[in-house]
Amino acid sequence: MNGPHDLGGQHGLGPIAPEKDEPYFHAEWEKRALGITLSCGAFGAWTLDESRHARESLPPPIYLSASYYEIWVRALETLLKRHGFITQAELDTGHMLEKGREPKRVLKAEMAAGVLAKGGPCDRPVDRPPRFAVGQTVRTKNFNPETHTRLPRYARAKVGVVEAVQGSFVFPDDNAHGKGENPQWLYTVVFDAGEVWGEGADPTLTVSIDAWESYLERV
Amino acid sequence: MNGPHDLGGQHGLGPIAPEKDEPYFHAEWEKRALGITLSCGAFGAWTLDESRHARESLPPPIYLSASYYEIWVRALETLLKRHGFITQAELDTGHMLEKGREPKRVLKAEMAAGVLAKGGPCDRPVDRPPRFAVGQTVRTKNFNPETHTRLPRYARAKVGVVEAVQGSFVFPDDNAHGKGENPQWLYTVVFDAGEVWGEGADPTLTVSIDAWESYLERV
Amino acid sequence: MSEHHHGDGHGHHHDNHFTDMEARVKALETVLTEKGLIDPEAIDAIVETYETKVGPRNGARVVAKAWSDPEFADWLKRDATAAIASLGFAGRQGEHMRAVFNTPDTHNLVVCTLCSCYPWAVLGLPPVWYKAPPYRSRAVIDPRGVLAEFGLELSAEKKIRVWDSTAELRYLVVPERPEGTEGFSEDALAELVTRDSMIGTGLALSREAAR
Amino acid sequence: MSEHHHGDGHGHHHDNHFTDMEARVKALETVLTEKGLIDPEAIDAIVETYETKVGPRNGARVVAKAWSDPEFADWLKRDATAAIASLGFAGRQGEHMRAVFNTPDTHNLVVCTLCSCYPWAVLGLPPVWYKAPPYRSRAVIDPRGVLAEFGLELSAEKKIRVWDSTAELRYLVVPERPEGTEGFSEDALAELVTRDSMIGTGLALSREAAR
Repeated sequence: MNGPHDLGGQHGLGPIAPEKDEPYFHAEWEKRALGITLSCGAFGAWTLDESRHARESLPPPIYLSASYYEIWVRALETLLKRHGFITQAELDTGHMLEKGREPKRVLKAEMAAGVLAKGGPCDRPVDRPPRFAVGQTVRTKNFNPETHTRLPRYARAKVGVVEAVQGSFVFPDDNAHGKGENPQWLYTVVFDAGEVWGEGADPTLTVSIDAWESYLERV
Repeated sequence: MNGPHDLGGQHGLGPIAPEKDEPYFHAEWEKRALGITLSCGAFGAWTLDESRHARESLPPPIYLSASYYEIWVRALETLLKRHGFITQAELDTGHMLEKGREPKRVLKAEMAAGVLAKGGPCDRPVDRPPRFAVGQTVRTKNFNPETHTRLPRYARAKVGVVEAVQGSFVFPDDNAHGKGENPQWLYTVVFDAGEVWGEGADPTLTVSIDAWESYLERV
Repeated sequence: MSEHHHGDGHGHHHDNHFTDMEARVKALETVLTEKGLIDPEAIDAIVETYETKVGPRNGARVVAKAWSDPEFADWLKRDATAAIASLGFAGRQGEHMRAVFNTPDTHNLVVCTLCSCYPWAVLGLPPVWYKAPPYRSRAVIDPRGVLAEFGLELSAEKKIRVWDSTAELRYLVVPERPEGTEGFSEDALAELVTRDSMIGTGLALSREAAR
Repeated sequence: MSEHHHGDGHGHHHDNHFTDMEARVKALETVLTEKGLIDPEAIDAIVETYETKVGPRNGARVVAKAWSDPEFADWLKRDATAAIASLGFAGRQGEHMRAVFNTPDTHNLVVCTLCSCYPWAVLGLPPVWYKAPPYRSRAVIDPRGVLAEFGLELSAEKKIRVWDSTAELRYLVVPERPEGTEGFSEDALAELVTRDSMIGTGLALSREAAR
């Protein structure tokens, strides 16, 4: 989707303002937000791609003014409601009102270290060879789906070069919407800034994205 | 600039929700906002292009959540301060604290009808012929300036057809920044939706923009 | 905080915000008045102009005349600014007019994706939705979805032409003349011409609907 | 309301907002706990992991070893996931690692324009600015302007390569080894490796700066 998250090349968003000796958390609730988000992810009820889509689907003024932990919390509420674990009435009252769905797994303290250490690899074998080779010139596709995609708007319909074939991975555009993992080959594609940004681009700059095979076409 | 105003093709902004029998104004302050904005425009201290740039330069979360009259008011405050007519301290206290700059013209009640009826034409003669002709295929340029432009992001680096030569007009990309009117020929350029939006575009749709000559290049 | 859509600028969840804006605009007007930079009566005059004189009835007169008078329609097609001015409609946000005509093949729709350009001289002040992000974002990519929100379903074969007002040209859609209106006076025809039909988010009223 | 930048999520103007979020998260945690869906002690364990165990010192060990051991550097270049795992660093947001090496010719910079992808396993939790709109919007179009905000001015001839983390690969920048560090132990070298130098918004510390 062309949502508020697709920020590459946008102007007017203010200074970066890095904070000296920044702490990991700026408030206690941020710690809880991290832990709750990871705990609920362990239910196995939704994919990382679905949760990314829930975040980018927040109203743009909220997405663009919220801290990332707030984005997480708001999107998590959406996911928990969508999948039947909680209701809005429960959030409003701050207490359980009904039983709700049972998850496959509840993350207990003794499991936490193991789950974090394991992570969630998303490389998957595919039974066809890569369509593109290192060094090949390709064009990214032009499309503007309302659904989830990982091809940023600035990198659509642009000509670049395949720099690496990175393996085959779950395809987020499908997986975010419950259409299966449908793995594809993934390529690092590098663009000259002039191709991406046109007149006035930094001549010393190249930008790469990691692009699934179906994002690319032969030139 | 690639600001929050450049909305063509963005998703996730909600329903349009047209209001039945919508009044011209939803609050008294909107009436004052209209009249104050037009009155201050009559100072002749800034151009329409500069005021558009002041609006699109508002912080994106504010731009995307404010009503248009609020956008006007916030941008007007910026313009009045930038041009020395008022200070932030005056806005904070709600009263005059110092003299400030004198405008060329103050709009009096008896002048209002005449000024509104006259408007502000911005066609200007140029001493060279149009570079492009009706029916000619052109490509819009790719550029991403931080400054004002009227070439929307969705219509950059796209191939279209010149449908009309509309005359020669003040060039907003310069005029917004005090660089002069530098008029150019203006063309209506029409694009197939497939060119603009790619896969999944409505096959019955064409979209046109009005493009200044320097936005266009021969194909 | 509600997840309610925030792009429209009206509705109950904005009440507090409207109070803030009331104070903000009051402060601005006071400062400017104390400095002699604005004339509050000029503001009244401006508001009165757009509340009572300049509105979509102007555009409806233009359309009704174009329906009734082929020479005027031809003039409107060739030089809309002059043709419209001949009816007494001109001025701010109508300095450079273009009229685009719906046909059995093609439906026209006008938007300003970059700001809020609108033909004030013939349509008056734009409605909130015209200036708000949802319409501006979607009209150029999903006009059928937009029209559906206005209750307008075009046939799948109908071509749609969207005009993005990126320059100082202001577009007026001339809707198709409803069937069965032969012999209608210009006044009667003008009654069929809605504001939305001149933006392209509607059609002219049928002779039945107008009654 | 202030025109202050709103994208960072910290600072005094957010105090009220932080109070709202405190209540919101408390409600969420209470509901989930009452339902038995979360274990508050698991949350404590997760927080403790990222406050004390998984942070940029992990990445610094990787870089220091790559500087010291050409075979490890070569392995890191070929198969970063395995090379990094050999040092005991793996897991969430580090499942698929790539290491990119700064050279005299080229400076690397990592961003995630679409969300907040970051190599947790080697750098820990990302700083606020990495996840916020200003950095995400500008890194790909104006990296020199971004670096200037971090106090880093690269020569005009230096090539800049920006890696936008659009997939599940997580990038670790291996900065250039500072001059005059021959014979430094891995521990001493690791002290020179800052978090920002592994994102690309900084360089490794000079031997003088580190003292």
